[in-house]
Parts: sequence; structure tokens; C-alpha cells
Amino acid sequence: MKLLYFAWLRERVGTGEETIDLPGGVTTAKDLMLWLSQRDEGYAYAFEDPQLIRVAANQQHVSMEADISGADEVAFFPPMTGG
Amino acid sequence: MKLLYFAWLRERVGTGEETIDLPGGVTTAKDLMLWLSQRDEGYAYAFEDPQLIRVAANQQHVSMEADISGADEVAFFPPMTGG
Amino acid sequence: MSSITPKISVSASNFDVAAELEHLKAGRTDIGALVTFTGLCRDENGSLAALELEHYPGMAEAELQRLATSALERWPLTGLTIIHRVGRIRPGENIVLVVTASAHRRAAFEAADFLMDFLKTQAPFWKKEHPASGNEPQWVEAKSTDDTDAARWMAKDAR
Amino acid sequence: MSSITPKISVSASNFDVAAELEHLKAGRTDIGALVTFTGLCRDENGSLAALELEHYPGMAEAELQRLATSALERWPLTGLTIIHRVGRIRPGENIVLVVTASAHRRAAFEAADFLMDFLKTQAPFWKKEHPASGNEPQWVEAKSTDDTDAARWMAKDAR
Repeated sequence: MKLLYFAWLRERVGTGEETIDLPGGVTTAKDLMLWLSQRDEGYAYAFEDPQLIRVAANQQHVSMEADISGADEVAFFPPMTGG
Repeated sequence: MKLLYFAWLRERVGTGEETIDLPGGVTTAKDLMLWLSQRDEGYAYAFEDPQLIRVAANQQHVSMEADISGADEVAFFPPMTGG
Repeated sequence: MSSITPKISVSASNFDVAAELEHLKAGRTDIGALVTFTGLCRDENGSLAALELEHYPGMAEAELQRLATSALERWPLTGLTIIHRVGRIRPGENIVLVVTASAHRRAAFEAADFLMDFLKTQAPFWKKEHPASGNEPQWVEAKSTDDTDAARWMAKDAR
Repeated sequence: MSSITPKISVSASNFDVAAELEHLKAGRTDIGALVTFTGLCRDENGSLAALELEHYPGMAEAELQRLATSALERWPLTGLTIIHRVGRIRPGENIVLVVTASAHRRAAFEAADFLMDFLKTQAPFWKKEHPASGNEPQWVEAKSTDDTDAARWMAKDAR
């Protein structure tokens, strides 16, 4: 699965893109976020405030409860500030 | 007093502008309209539906009940259709 | 924001939207949002040769100025332009332009919307349609929806 | 009105408002109202050197397309353009353009307003401010008023 990070999430994680094998037991976006946040300090810092995390699966907004286990591409990012 | 007419009111009256001496007893815009509508068939036709008549005194919208006896310029016209 | 001088124009000439935007923006960095309304002469089925726009010279400019003043009192605008054409206007051509500038988009949107609603119902302009058939031209009738639109703002005031 | 193909663009290049309006209008007489929203890089007190706009390539375009589709389902639009710039943008420069065309002004105003509200809260773009002081750049925080603005349309749906 391809993972993407944007804005300050990208900066805290330390990379904009990586490929992972989804570990067993990770089904929802929230599961994935919790798993990622335990990887190292950078990830922990990136995901420290779950209220500020938005997620997209295959380039569409999904909720934290959505099943992302079948997605090719999952992206995490802060609330959007375009326009 | 200068009187102005616009759009189909101008066409029905037969002139866009005229100068009158305000007759005694004419105080409000409605008084003036009633007096004008008794002048001839064109005026009667122009003012036949009072609901469609708008009035301005000295280039500002006023109500039919407004005292226009002191105005230099009074204009009658249909509902506006600009924009 | 009473320091803003709105640009008001009533003219038979066409206007250049890009030039008007440039005029409003030039050399400034305090504008976050620009809303531009352009009203065009519409003819969906080829039945219209042209519109003829009559106006009340003097009062038309004065009324647009009064509407501009109301908008400037109501919203923190940083720029305002109102241009209305008169005379003969063909399908596809410009009739009216309203440009509102503000730090934030809500003020710019609302002010432009407000100005168009009141311009339609308060500014002394009248449209006559010249049919492509060559038949007698007809004065356009005022729409009750325009009064309803304008009344929205009174309801907001009363709240 | 699903026959309209909206123009969607995400690009580092500046856009030309006049050219976009011309593109939308060219050769047509069915447009009565054009509403143009231009979002500019604002810097009221000289403290900003530039904004840096990051986006999610692919999803940004897809999300603008989804917003355009929603607007076209909701209002009888006759034309629609959405352009969002990315990269480094200086004070006074363009950031975003939304143009809505319709026979009547209410649809054009509402659709442009709707699109900007959802573009702000749904389209994957992020702004970073580079201060003129040379200090560390800062990510712009999302405003709760933007969510409130977007929520207005849900309330209308529920009525």
C-alpha cells in the first residue's frame, strides 16, 4: 500500500511517500494511524492530535472508521487551507 | 416644476420632459399623478394602473404620499428593469 | 471603511472587465477576495435582435452611488466598482458590471449579491426588447422575483 | 445541465481572468450572468514574503471535479471554471479562480459561493506562510469559520 503525507504531517513524518505492507489487524484508517504513530517519534508527533488528521483512500475523503485495507493509496494530511 | 417621464410612461404621455406650474391643491406625488391623468387620453393611459407607477423627487425615490410641492424635478416611470 | 471611493459609471461604451479588475487591484496587497458580477444580454432562441437600455440621467448615477454607499456601510469592502451600460446592446454583450473587493470572501460575495438585487429594483434603467422578427419592440416587465430577492436583505436587517 | 464540461486546472502558472471569461462566453448568447471569484494572496502589514501552496496531485484535480459535479447537479449552470494555483505566490498575486455562468444571477452567485466554501474545506491544498522577516515559515491553520460557511449548504439541504 502506498502512503502519502502532506503539509506538516509530511514534515513531521519526514517523508512524503512510502510503501508499506499493511500489518494484520489493521482495517480502518484509525487502525493504520495508530499503528503508524507507534513507529517512531516523528510519526508519534505527526499523529499526536487525531482531531487534526484527515484521511483519503484512493484520492477520496474517507472517515477514520472507513475500511482502507483494500486501498492502493492512503493519504494523511491536516485540515485543508486552500482557496 | 420640471416633470420627466421614462420608458412606456414617456411613450404614452408623448414627451420625456415638460415644465408645469403646480396647480393649487396638488401637494403629494399622488395628487400630481391624478391631476396629470386628467389632462388628456395619453396621460390617462400612462397613469391607468397606479400600481405600476414609480416616482422620484429631485432624483430620489419617494412614495406616492410624499409632499413633492417643493421639488424642482419630479419623475414618473415604470418599475425598473436594469441590471 | 468609508475611505473607499467607489467607481460608478453609466455609459453607452462597453467595459473591459480585466481593466476594471486591474484598476481595483493595482499596487495593493490588502485584497483577499474579488467578486465580479457581469450581466450579459441573453438570447436563448435567436429571437432577440438587441436590447435598448433607457436610463434617467443624473438619477441613475446618484442611485448607484447611494447603493454603493449602503454596501460600504454594511460590509468592510476595500474596493467597489459599478458600471451600467445604456443604449443598444446586442445578445452576448455586456450590460452591467459589479466588482467588490474585500479582505475576506464572505463580505465580497454578499456585497456583490446585495448590489445586484438593489440595482435591479432601485436603479432607474429600463430595458426594451427589439425582436429579431422586426416586430414592434416591447418593454421588459419587472419580475416579482427581483423584489423578493431585494427583500431578503430587509429580512436580514430585521433579525 | 449535465452536458456542461467544467474546466478544472491546478497549475503553478498564473491565470488570466479575462481570457478565462472569454473562453467561457465565446460565441454564446445563453449566458445572462457570470460570477467570478478571484482569491488573492493578501498581506495587509508587509509581514508576508510569499505563500507556498502544497497540494495532493491527482486528488486535488479529482476533488475539484467532484465539487464541480455537485454544483452542476444543484444549479442550472451554463459554464463553470475552477483554477487553483500551487507553488510560491507573492502578495497581490492570484491564488484561485471560480467562474460560474448561468441564465440568471441567483444560480451563478450561489454556485460560486458554494464552490468556494467547499473548495476551502474539501480540496487538498495547504498554505505555508513565508514571513518577510526571514523567520521560520508557518503552516496556515484551518479556520472554523470555513467549516461554518460550508455547513450553511447542509442546512439548506435539510430544509
